[in-house]
Amino acid sequence: MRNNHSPAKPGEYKLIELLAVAGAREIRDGEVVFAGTGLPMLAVTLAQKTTAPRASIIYEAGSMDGRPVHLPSSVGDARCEYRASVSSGLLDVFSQLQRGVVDLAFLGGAEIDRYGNVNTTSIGGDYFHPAVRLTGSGGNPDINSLARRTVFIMVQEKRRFKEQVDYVTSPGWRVKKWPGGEWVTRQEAFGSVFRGGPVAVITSMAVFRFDEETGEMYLDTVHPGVTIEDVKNNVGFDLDVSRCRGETPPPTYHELYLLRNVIDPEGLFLGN
Amino acid sequence: MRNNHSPAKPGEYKLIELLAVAGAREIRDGEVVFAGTGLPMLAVTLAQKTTAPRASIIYEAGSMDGRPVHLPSSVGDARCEYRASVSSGLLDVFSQLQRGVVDLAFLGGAEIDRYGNVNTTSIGGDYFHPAVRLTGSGGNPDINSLARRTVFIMVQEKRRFKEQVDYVTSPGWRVKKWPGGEWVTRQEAFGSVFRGGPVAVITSMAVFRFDEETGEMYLDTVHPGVTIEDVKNNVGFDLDVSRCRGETPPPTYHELYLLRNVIDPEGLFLGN
Amino acid sequence: MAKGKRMTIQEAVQLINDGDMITFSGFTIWRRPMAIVYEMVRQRKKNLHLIEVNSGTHGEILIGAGCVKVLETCWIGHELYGKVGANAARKLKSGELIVEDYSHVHMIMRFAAGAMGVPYLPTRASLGTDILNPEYDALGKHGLRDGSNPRIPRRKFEFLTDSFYGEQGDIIHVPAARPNVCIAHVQQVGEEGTVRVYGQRYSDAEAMKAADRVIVVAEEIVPEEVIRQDPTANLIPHYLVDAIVEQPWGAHPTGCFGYYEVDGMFIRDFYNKTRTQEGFDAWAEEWILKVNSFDEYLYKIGFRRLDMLRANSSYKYSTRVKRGA
Amino acid sequence: MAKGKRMTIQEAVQLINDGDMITFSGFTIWRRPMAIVYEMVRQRKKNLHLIEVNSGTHGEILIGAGCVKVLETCWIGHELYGKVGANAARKLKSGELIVEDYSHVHMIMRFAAGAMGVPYLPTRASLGTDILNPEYDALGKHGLRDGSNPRIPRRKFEFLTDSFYGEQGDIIHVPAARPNVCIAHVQQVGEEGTVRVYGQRYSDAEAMKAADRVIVVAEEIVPEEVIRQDPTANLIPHYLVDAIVEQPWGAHPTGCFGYYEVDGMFIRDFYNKTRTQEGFDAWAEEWILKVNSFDEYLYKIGFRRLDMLRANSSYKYSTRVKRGA
Repeated sequence: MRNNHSPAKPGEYKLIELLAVAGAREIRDGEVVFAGTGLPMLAVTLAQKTTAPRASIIYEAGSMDGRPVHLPSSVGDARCEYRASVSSGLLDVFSQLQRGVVDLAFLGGAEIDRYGNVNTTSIGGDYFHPAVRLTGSGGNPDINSLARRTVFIMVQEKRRFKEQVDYVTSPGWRVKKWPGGEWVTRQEAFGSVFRGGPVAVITSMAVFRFDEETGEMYLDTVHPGVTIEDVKNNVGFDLDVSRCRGETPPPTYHELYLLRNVIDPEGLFLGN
Repeated sequence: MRNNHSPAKPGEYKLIELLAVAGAREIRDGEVVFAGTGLPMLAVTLAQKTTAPRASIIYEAGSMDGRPVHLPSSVGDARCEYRASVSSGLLDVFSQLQRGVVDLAFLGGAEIDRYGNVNTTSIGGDYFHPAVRLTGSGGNPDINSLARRTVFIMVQEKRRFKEQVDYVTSPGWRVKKWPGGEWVTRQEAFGSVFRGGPVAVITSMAVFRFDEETGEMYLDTVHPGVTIEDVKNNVGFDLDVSRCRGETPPPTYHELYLLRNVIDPEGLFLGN
Repeated sequence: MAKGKRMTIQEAVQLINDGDMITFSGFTIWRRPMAIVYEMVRQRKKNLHLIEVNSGTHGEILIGAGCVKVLETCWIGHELYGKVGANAARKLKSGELIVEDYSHVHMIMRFAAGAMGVPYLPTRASLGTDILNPEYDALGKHGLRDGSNPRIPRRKFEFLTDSFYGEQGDIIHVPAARPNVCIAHVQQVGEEGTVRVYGQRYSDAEAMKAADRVIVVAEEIVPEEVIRQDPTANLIPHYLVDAIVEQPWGAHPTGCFGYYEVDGMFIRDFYNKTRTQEGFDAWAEEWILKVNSFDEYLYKIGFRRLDMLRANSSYKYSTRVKRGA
Repeated sequence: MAKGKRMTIQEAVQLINDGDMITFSGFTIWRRPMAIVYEMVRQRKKNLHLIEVNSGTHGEILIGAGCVKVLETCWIGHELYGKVGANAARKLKSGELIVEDYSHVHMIMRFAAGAMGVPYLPTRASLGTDILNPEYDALGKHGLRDGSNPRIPRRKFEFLTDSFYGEQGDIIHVPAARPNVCIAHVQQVGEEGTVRVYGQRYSDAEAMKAADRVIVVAEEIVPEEVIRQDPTANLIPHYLVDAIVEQPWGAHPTGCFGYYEVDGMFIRDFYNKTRTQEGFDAWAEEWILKVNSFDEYLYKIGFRRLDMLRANSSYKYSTRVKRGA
């Protein structure tokens, strides 16, 4: 299994393993990646051990290009700093982000709309009296604003893929320009400092991308065993499926070996 | 000599020793002092070994409350950091200064006017084609702007004590408010963040202070052996001498012992 | 020298006044001053205004206990061990808590502005988000931006454009954070107050420097002459520190680089039990109010569990604690 | 990994283009990248725009050699060993050099802005001084603020007021420093480029982070795996560094914490001999142009003198060098 680069078959891998592999494939060698806890760590570490050995990872608590031997449970974890190039603090890493050092970011979200606007703040009711209050933004909008490309990793549910999210925590390709609130393109909102934006959404069912002209989400690949119809049924807006390229490539045996035996042998995120 | 606290007689001390002692007496125990190279170091170190053991010193290159065993030759010197509380860099110490941490500053100058405006930039000609170009501001105006009290230490010469300095490098009690250039009080220029300003000028002949109402310089004490007339002859503007309190107290034998044998035994600033 | 700074947890908490604006060391569930937080609940602090880059278990405890009126932050939760701040959510919905949302960059820049002694800093982060929506200015909605409290800025944001480089697009000014008190848990403090932090320093320097008063709880108080042997490794000079307290394990259940691991089981238990006010009250009764001191709390946690959390001296984290599923 | 970063001094200097905006590590006469500076003179760089918090002996050499068109800084001199920057003064008066004066805080905030990726930062420093006098905007006077050079801001300052806290008094915005290249001399760099600085770090972090390209000369190139054993002691991550060069004594005659002392005699001699252009030319002929490499320069200085400058390993400075009168 260790050196077998052929694709695994359905049933031989878990969903989370497929997602980690899909995430890893977004990373180009030598890139600086800003990532949060969980799946992004699996994705980046896997990429470093396969196709992107020279990718560096920044964690928002202050570590740069750590080389953990035990998977961190949080970006604040001491494990992040193991053999890091530098370990400092938030002001350092977020200043680097704002300076333009970061190529790619991995982020999560509770809700997303067709333009890639993401909500991690509150759902239902009104903002001051929400039905569900979430954690708040964290670094999600900052990282997504200031990196060159962002990949969101999310659970696929109809209630999460909405025509309009209840609160725009993190900006997509069409946003409101405050304080006026008029809708503008992301390029207009960011002006000269526009660097890019969401390029992919990797979910439990599929991989989505965004039209370069309109900024609208479209279906790129469906995960093995999932149909286009399944996906449409789990999206709350009219989804462009015309460009679907087929199946999301499954993990190889080698990738599964690395994930299970090298990267997360404790089953911290992969489970047992 | 070591424990003899009686005053030394003229001829038993050098001018620079008198200045160091006069400087030391401006420091109150527990204060945070921002000081540059040379005489200020002598003054602060002497104060720490006599009346202000809990005074802390910040050097602008980044060291905080160092306890040098060998006198530094510059604020960038490794000696500054010996047994420091923290050693970091410019952004840290200047941010602390701006935040309001610094009680007292010691600074120098090439020219000064009656309101305590100081020039260390250029003399004669016009600004773009000066007769004499000096080092530029360094941290002088920043430290003087943002500390609660500033003491200037200077050479006394008529050409240096001018009605108006050729270039205001460091702000006194009446300044120009830019970009308009109208003369205002220091209090007006700094508004809510006004913290104080120059409180004393210690020169080779005398100690000067500033009227709290008008901000004008007046003669406080003359050094032993110097007459009021001598001072007036070396000041280029009409000087208020009516409040002169008499002689600058000379060093004690104990202070001289400390300066010569403990603080600067190499004669770095005291000479041999 | 400066012996007066050393005090007990009880004395240190007496330096905190009802109504104070408070910030903390640490990050989410790492290096939070829990010993002080528990004592704040025991001393029944009221109407606190928490301002933090991000919050975590410590914030949830103070909020659940009714000590907090305002929370300004970008995040509250327990990382892997509890996905939202359930006490904050409950009290927001009930109207007992005002939550002001900023983004992570906004908050770190607010603290940097406070530490630098300027009223604001500029940033480009989080344009196009509802964080900037003027309708969602919580302190403004509650009439708290009238200038009567000098620590609450009159606006949530200001929008400008660049005139230096001709850059298009808005610049956001975020107001300085100016807390009364920073409560920090660190690994070491010298007898005079010099602070040393090991591992990631999060936003500790900015938090301590932005605050008017600084209370430092350390795993160890060490000789000042020893901590000064390597001043480049120190974070905060002694003259910025007002009170020092020695309390080993004082950040439990949050983690402390080089000393101990996050106690994930403890935090998950807190999260599961305190999603209702009744649940919180029972939990607080058991773990705070019925426990007279932090030492008693540690005794209740027990040696076996604490020792399992203890960090390996090379790795700087525990290699013995059970993580994962 | 990243082996391509390692190069010779000659190769590193080829990364610097005529007309580039350049900044440096260090402070006045400490930890300046002298080996690179000498080679820049040998390669006859032209029309450089130096932007530094403060300048020193290195700046005087580049200016004396006619490499520099613009100097933006708060200070130039040699500390105890030469009280002004005589080459800068001479070329300012002759009109060959444009000097733009800012204060120390202005300059460090300009670099902080560059490092933080914002076009400006606010400050309150140096109100009421001629530094703010619009008549004394040197780049403006020379027609260089027309926006044609994207690295030169369109204004020297901007004046604003605070709308958050109702603070009276002007706030000054200073424009970000955005150099093409930072040339740094440090004690250690890892094989991949991770930078470690010992002792005071001056404005090194801001200088390196504000620049688009970073050239690092180190006393020692060390194994990346060793430098990563204590990442909290490191200053700059490898991915920000473009070129690394190993050159022991490479900061001579400036000082290098833990390695060697300032060579005050050498600097005083430079100052005394280079107050005229003829004097400078003769000095440069002797110490730069007739010397083919930095190793040859060290040989010319001689072992005895260098060894006297060598730092005591505990004190971090030389206890054998003769200082004082």
